[in-house]
Amino acid sequence: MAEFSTLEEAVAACVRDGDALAMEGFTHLIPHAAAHEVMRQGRTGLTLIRMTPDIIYDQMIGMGCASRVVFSWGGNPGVGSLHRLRDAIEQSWPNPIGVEEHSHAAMANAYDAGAAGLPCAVFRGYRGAELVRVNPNIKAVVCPFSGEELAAVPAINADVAVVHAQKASKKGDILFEGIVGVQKEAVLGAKRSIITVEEIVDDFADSGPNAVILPHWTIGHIVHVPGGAHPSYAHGYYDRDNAFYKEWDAIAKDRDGFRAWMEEHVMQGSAEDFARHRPKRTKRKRR
Amino acid sequence: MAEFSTLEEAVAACVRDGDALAMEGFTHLIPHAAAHEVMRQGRTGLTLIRMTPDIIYDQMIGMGCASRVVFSWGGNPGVGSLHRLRDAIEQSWPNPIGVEEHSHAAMANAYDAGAAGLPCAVFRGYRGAELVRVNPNIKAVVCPFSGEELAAVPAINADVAVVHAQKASKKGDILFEGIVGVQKEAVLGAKRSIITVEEIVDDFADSGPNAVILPHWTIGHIVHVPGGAHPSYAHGYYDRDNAFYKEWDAIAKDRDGFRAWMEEHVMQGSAEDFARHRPKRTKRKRR
Amino acid sequence: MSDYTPNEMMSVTAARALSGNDVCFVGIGLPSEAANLARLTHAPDLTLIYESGTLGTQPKVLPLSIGDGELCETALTTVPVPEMFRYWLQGGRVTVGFLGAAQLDCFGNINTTVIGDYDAPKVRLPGGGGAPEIAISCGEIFIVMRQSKRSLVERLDFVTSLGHGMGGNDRAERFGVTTKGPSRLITDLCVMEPDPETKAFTVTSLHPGVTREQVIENTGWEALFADEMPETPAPLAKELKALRALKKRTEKAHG
Amino acid sequence: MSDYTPNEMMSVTAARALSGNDVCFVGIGLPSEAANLARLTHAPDLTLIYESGTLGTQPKVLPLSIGDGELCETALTTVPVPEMFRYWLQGGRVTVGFLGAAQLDCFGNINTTVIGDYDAPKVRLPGGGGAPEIAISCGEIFIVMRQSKRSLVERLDFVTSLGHGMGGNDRAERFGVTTKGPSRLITDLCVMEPDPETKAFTVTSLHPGVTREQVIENTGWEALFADEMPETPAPLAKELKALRALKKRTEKAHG
Repeated sequence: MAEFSTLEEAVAACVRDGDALAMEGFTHLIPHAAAHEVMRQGRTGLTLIRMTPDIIYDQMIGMGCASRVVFSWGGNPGVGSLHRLRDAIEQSWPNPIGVEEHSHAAMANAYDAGAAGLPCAVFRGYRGAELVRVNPNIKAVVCPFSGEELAAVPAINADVAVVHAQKASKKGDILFEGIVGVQKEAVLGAKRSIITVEEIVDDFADSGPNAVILPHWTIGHIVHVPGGAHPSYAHGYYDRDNAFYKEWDAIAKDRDGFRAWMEEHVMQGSAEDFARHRPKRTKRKRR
Repeated sequence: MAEFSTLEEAVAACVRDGDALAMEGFTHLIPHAAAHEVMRQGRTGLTLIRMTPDIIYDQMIGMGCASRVVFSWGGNPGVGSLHRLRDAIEQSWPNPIGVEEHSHAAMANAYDAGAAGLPCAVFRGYRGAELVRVNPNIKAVVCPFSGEELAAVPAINADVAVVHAQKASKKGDILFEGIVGVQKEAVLGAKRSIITVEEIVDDFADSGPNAVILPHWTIGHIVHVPGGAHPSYAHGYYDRDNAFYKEWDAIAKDRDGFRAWMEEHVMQGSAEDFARHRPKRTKRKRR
Repeated sequence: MSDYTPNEMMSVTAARALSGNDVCFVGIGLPSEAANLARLTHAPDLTLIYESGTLGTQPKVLPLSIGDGELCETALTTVPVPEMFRYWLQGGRVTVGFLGAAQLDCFGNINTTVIGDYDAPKVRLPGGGGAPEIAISCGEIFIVMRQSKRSLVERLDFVTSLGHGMGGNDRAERFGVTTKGPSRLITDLCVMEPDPETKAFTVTSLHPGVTREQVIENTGWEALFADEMPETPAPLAKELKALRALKKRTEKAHG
Repeated sequence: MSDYTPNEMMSVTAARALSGNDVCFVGIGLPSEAANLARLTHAPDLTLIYESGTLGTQPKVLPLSIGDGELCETALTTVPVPEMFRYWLQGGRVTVGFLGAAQLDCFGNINTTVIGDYDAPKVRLPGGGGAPEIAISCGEIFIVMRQSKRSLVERLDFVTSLGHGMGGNDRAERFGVTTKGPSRLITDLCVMEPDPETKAFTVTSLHPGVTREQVIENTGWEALFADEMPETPAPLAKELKALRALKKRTEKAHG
């Protein structure tokens, strides 16, 4: 059942050393504020699950939170490398890191299977792709009707899912809008969940009947963190900070520069710092 | 690619004797006007696929259109039997009819698999259920990770899907709202499709970013038939005619009464007859 | 307050079985009546789900069908039917499945498919609908139905959905189903619960004025009775008032 | 009109490969630039799909990421990512997949995963993302990339996504993949198409001013040339104008 709390409380209650953690948001609604809090609380040994590790996991990996990463595309979109991810894989800095690598289709299906309570996802994929050779979590099943061999991967059921959403109702229901990614699936498939939101409203009366909503009884902790997705974005509230994504390339390039930046901007920071990334006047583009 | 046409043209172009036909709409948005036209054109030997045969297939079966029915719940909701379906199965009137019976979960998953281009659907179902004994299209696959045995059914890929929707844009995109059932899946999984709609609009500018929309390039024929779901309903346009559903019990009870009613109301009718079931003033309850 | 019918007694008793923390997957008819009565009386926070995709619905009148517009208009949100069965039912998020039955056996196995032989049925019933997976995926199952020798039978003509199978741990052992299964049967005469060992339905309370003999006469298997046999608490005036108002609104709405 | 760069030549040529009837699954970077240029010039009805779930999107500026808000705001509709990969890509609804590559071999197999050994890579590249299934599920695949001996290689370090496998009918015979696969490679020097028999990429047109020797020098496999060798039509003024305006708007938008 949904519980409203501070970000410190939510992370302390939900995220434990060694957990499998899925912090999702497909480019949109990435829960950066929550990730900062996980780093400030010094969690280690985490299995970090995310289709696109992006800056959020680049930071966590560089700060030594992760012992393993499960992903399907590990670049800085439109910019280049995730230097901290590369440094961990190529040079084991700051610690060696295990890799479980999939395709997007496999991870999207695996999240779907996790939400659906299935042990595995079955799809047409990986034909002629070499990941099959290096990832033992890619297997096959045969369709009992057509005889076609299909790919199978285990469902994703994280210990904790952390996502950012536009709205929580006072009852604790959550509304997502725009590029909704795999957030709903990540939350439904996880044992525990933290949702940071842009605002808390009375109800969702102005949304359509088929809006993407998670009922309060499927949610763990809810935290009000305006701007909490920055440098990602919240559709209807603020845009993606593409300039920062470009700047990140230089910030993350060398180890010392990265650590200094993190110390100043993250380790000494708080959830409230994110509010400044959100313009005072909410934009309400619908489409 | 979407083509606007009359209902006569659309049915003549798409529905052939012996086709597998999926006329979907889960209680809501059942394409009754289109079914009337199929009966007027005298199609026979059809495999009728629908989770809930409802009045629409009770009529078509009683008029001798069907040689087979694929379904998961064959009653008149809240009222009782579908007398024409029963008469066909129990007494072979007006002709013998083959039955492929599933659970709702199986059919919903099978439509999903059809839309997803998979040969079969895999789910946790049918445990201890006797349909497994009588339906050869229920098989099993084993999860290669957990060893769990899961149920498998063939994907549904109809020759023709026929559904009713609230809106088409002038470009031929289709918008569904409210109880959206399996219509999107039925259309995406079918070779051909006919969509009847309540209205044709310039665009869907007032809908949210995640509205249930089928793009024009996934659609076959579009026909403007106001009221075309009656006695089912179109959310935002008119309510379900529950009184008629109750009356249907008496109409369909005996063969002669049924045939007389059908002759008068369907065989001598036209698509335009449905407009009277739709109130002039559109109601726009959103939720 | 003795001015109530056996059907009202059944609905009120069934409603009381639900709590505000429950997430209930509701079948049409008696289950829908009981679940909505619970929501309108002691359990306003009860979450109701109908298989049409409506989550957290709060209808003002009882729906005639599983997909009346009223269900969608009063729901928190409405999801596609494949999602309903995959993420919500199969996903294990439903605490109570509320089912009716045409035929029921003493282990809570249900038939709503055929009377007679499947391939040449005497009576073709509507079929399973959502029941085969409701029966295995919900935390537990409540069954509500009128009692007679024709409905509570020694042997089903067809097993539409699994209860406790052949009894004991058959449900888990033979079918690998780990949910609790049928845990309560509420009829117009009594309440039955499965014996902890054998899983055979055992009468655990008799409705006011109902005798053991009446139950025996209206049970197709050999009726079992618990050692202690309390009387089922009679409906309260406010429960009857809410139930009757609900039914009146419903009749008016459906013409 | 010779006042254009090799990159502009590449983008315009890639754009021209798309028609208004195409449904194109667009990768970020060069494919996105080419696909949007097509939409802004000769193919206004071209349908663009990005894997973030945005269907029929019409961005005014090029997205930096695959999920910029601009893509959603200008889309016909936006679906969840599992639906995108299941109903839209795997469902076989995409006519053209537009991919880039770090390494490409002569049969159109692509590596975007690692340089060196997978377990101890010299360079860890971003990985496959959507490519392994784009490569097999789209009607055909266009590849756009700058040409060099380091990118067009004799042998891939890792096969991220399938092209024509070992050539010939290997794609269908060994992997059961019935879609057409890579049908066009557009570089800054030329256009290549697979030989109908061997499926090895063969130069079918040279960009204006480019020599065979330049192509040979910048190809890691033994370059093949078709019997007829037309010159790739040069960009039109209106194409260059649209491309430059698009890139200018984009730079301004992304700071």
